[in-house]
Amino acid sequence: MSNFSFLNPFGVLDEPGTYMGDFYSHNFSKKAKEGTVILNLGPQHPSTHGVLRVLVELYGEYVMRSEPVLGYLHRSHEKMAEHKTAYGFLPNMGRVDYLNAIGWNWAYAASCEQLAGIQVPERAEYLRVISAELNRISSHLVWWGAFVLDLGAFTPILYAFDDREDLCDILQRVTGSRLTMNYFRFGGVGADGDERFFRLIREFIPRMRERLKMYRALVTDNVILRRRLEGIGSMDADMCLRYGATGPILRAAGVRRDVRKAIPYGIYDRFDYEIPVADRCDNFGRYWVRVEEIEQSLRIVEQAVAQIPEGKHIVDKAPKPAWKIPAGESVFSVEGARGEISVHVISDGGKSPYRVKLRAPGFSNLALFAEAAEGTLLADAIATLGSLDLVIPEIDR
Amino acid sequence: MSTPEAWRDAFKEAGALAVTRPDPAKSGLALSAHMPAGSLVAAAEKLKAGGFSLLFITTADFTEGFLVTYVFDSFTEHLRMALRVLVKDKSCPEVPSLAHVYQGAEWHERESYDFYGVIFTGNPNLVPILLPGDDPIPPPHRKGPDVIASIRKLGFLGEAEWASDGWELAPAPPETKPAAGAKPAAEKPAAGAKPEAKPETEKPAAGAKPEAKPEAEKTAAGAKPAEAGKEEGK
Amino acid sequence: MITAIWDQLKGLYSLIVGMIVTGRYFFAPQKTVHYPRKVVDPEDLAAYRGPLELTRGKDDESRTRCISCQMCAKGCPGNCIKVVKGTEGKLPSTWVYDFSLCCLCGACVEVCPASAIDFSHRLYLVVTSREELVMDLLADLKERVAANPLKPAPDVPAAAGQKAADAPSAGAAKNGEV
Amino acid sequence: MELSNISISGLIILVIACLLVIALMVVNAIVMVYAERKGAGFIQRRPGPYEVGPWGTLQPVVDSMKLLGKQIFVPSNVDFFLFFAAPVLAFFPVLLLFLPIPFGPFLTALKVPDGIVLILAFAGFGLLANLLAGYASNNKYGVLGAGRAVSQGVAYEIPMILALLAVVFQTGSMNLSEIVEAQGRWPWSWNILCQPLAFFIYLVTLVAETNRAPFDLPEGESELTAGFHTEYSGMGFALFFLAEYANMLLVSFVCATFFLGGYKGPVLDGFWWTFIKAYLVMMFIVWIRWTFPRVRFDQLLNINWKWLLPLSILNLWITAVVVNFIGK
Repeated sequence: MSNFSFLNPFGVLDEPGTYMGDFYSHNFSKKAKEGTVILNLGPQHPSTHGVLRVLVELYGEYVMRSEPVLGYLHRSHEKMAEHKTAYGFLPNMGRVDYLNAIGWNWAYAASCEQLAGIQVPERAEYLRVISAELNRISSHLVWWGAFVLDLGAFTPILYAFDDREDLCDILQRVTGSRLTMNYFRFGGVGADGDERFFRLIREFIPRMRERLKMYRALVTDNVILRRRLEGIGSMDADMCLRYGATGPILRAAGVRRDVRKAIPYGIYDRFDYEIPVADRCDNFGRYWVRVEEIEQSLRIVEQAVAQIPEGKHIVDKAPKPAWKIPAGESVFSVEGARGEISVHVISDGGKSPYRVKLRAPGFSNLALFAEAAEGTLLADAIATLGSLDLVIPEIDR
Repeated sequence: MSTPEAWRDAFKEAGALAVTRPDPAKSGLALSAHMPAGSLVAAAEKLKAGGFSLLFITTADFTEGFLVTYVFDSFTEHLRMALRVLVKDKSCPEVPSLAHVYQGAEWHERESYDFYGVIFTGNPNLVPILLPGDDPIPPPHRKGPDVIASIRKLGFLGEAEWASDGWELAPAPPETKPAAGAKPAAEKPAAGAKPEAKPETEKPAAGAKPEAKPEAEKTAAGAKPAEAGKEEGK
Repeated sequence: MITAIWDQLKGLYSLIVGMIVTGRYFFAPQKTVHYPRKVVDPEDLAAYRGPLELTRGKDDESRTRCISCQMCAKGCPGNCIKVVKGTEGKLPSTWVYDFSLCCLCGACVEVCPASAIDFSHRLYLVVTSREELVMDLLADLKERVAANPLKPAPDVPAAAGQKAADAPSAGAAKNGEV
Repeated sequence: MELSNISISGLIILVIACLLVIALMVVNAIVMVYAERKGAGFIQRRPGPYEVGPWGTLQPVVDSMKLLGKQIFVPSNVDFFLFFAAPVLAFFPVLLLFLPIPFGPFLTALKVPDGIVLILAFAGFGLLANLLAGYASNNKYGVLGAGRAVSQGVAYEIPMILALLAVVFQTGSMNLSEIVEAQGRWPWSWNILCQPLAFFIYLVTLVAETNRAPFDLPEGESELTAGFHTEYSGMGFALFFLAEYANMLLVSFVCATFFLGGYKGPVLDGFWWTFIKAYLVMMFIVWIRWTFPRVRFDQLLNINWKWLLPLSILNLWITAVVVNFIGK
């Protein structure tokens, strides 16, 4: 036995090399029934977004049992946090989930601000809301294209990226990068939006609304897509509660829960927008909720751009790179594109934070895939996987 | 059942060691209850009945032991609460698993098992989730002997509303800690001494980690392998 | 039975609507920026974060403003800046920047008291080996100043100096905000 | 020319015809690959292949060079003979199917009284090739793809036959040349107007028969990575690719001869009309491919058994009644 005996308490791990396949497929096949096929979906598989591997036990085309295998993209952001300064960990936040970088920026920066009691100036709050909502729209667009690509339509992802290019150009003007944005600072934001930034946004909103009509005509009302999504992959409210699934999955199960309204942070309470909720509990419900959210985010950005005051974009004596988080503990939740992003910072007042726990919504959302995909067809299991809007770097951290 | 006071009494019945009220403005937690390992599952079932969902499990390494924090929140109205379990015995840390109450807990527990080696008895599939399963490495997130902090010194748990005698995480006596939030003076010399001390202990431990068996045995508890943590300090 | 047929017909109609949409886009203008033939318009690149560059001195163009205070080297999460203090006054003798480690976070640009560093807008940087990413910014500054000196006019934007032939490394004056 | 009393000159014509058809298939594959990638590009608002040759025209040629040059990788413990037989079996039978098609008034390689029976008989071969490819490549995805290919191919054969049968009923003869002769010069006298339902059913089945677009389940990328030809690289994959485009060309020619008036055109008859109509049908298939998501497998079979089959039988019955009473 390897000398790390305490790592193998129940003797679950057999000696490597005494079985076919690798450790996880062997561990998974122990409970396999007769006449079933163990299939590896991924990690190199066109429809797992990034490097997700799902072990699937097939009986013919029906998925009897499945188990996602994670860790192929584990970079250990939480361990890096214990070796970097609080300020130095901010760029990591853009890399944890590159589709919704601003959401993660907000969660970490606000968690440290909440602990240190730093107030953010008005203009910065508006810039935060604008960039977060634009980032949410771009994340939903990538999900929308990739999800319909999973179902076999090759063109819509190009139209979605067509719009997302405009969003990346807009966000690049303030954050400097298009994907892994490092925009937030403790006490405000990194750069102020200039006249061209706001003009581009004002031009983008009506154009996007026109495009949403086109998306509805091309995909949402398409009968093949409706048949592929309606009534498949049912996840009701109780299942979401048992697994801790949040975001569009929870809202598609009929629970009106959005962190922006449940735990009001920033200045979200100044804008009027609804939370799209559908109690369909199936793939189409999740699809509909996300497409509606794009519309609601457009409304928020519209109002924010109209009401933004003049002023500083960062507080005067903003913390410098060598800033230390005061001792204490803080949990802060943000409504990311995929669900509730929470950052739990424990600090001993030293140069680096003592422990940073990143709660990724995808991690809990993926956990309920095994139960939702039981007994469905392989094609439906792939559709359910796509409807969870998974971003693997966020799950593996 | 949705006010912190109601939940405080509920946890008291479930056999809590202590119930502390961290300052919500700074910590975002309305209530945190310290449970002995035995009564954790009972409290979780009570929370599930009250419509709470388990958001995540944070495990942190302190001198007193592993502090496993379960953070709950209700989906209907917001009340974020934490259940904390202190695991003192670091050689074989045992905590009962919540996988049968909240299926979502299974993955969070496997992650803590990966990073800290905390064994969750009753978890249906306790194999590494984020780290490679076939060549297990000693838990990477455990703190080295010189950087580890003490919960009682940090005092981030907030003042205890109600504490039974069995609870030993009460904040340390004030004279070694001038103010609750301020960084205790005792910490400074340790931090000052840290840069020089660590490189020597770091290098041999990291270098010898995989091959030498006895070496790994000795530092298994506190080893901080190099590959996970980047060489720190200028 | 009738409703089943009616559903099928509605379904077919939705298919036809989908076809019309893609048909219309068949004739719509293309959106691709065809790199060798078309270039991203520099106006959009004003905030683009390329590799670092030293800003031009106020009076003498080729003298950097850097006072080698090491603030940027300390603040950089990726440890990609090495500044060695020179002999004459506070000027650095060597300013080595490793672009392969840089995560473009902007901590150095914001923390520099002398605003000596800024992001270049070099979008079309191509290197063939990792060593080429380790840049000596002092030499780069001299070469850029030699390429298009701004001479006495301190802050006139150097739009005219745009070199179309090779990578349009913007020699323009530092953009607005720090 | 008649098959029964074959003579030396007849044999020579047949050999030349076969060579011409092989040339046609290869050139068509090159043209169709280019047309499909350009079409997809324009639909998705991007230029499509552009760099190789003027406007990217040499791109398919260079692609086939690459495929020729690629190493043929054979996975472990594979059924060697079947693994290599499958691509050959997929490509060559399609060659035979082009002979009875009347390209021009005199340009028919093999004047066979019942041309349609020959075509439909050999159409099943591609199906067999897919099955062998999936079965022999020792890959779970391949087996799943093969299973789907068989049930889809078999299912969509029947409505296809019934739809074509309706046209045969109407014109009274199985010989393709007579079918084209029976249609007039102008579009309103083509079969598409007197047999719209048969045309619609045939259109759906031809998309399904060649495993294209909404029905491309045997090689559904997002589920089965590449279905039956997962393990093929280099020439194996190239042959499957050629076979797919040859099948597409074949069914488009059959659609042109049956429903769009073959070589009869408004101005003057000739083989160019057949090609124009065939390529219009193919561009329509390409257009469908880049618009619709993929149908799930059981829905695919439901569409066929519950909707296409009854419709085609109904259409056949109506045609029979009409032809019987009006008496063609």
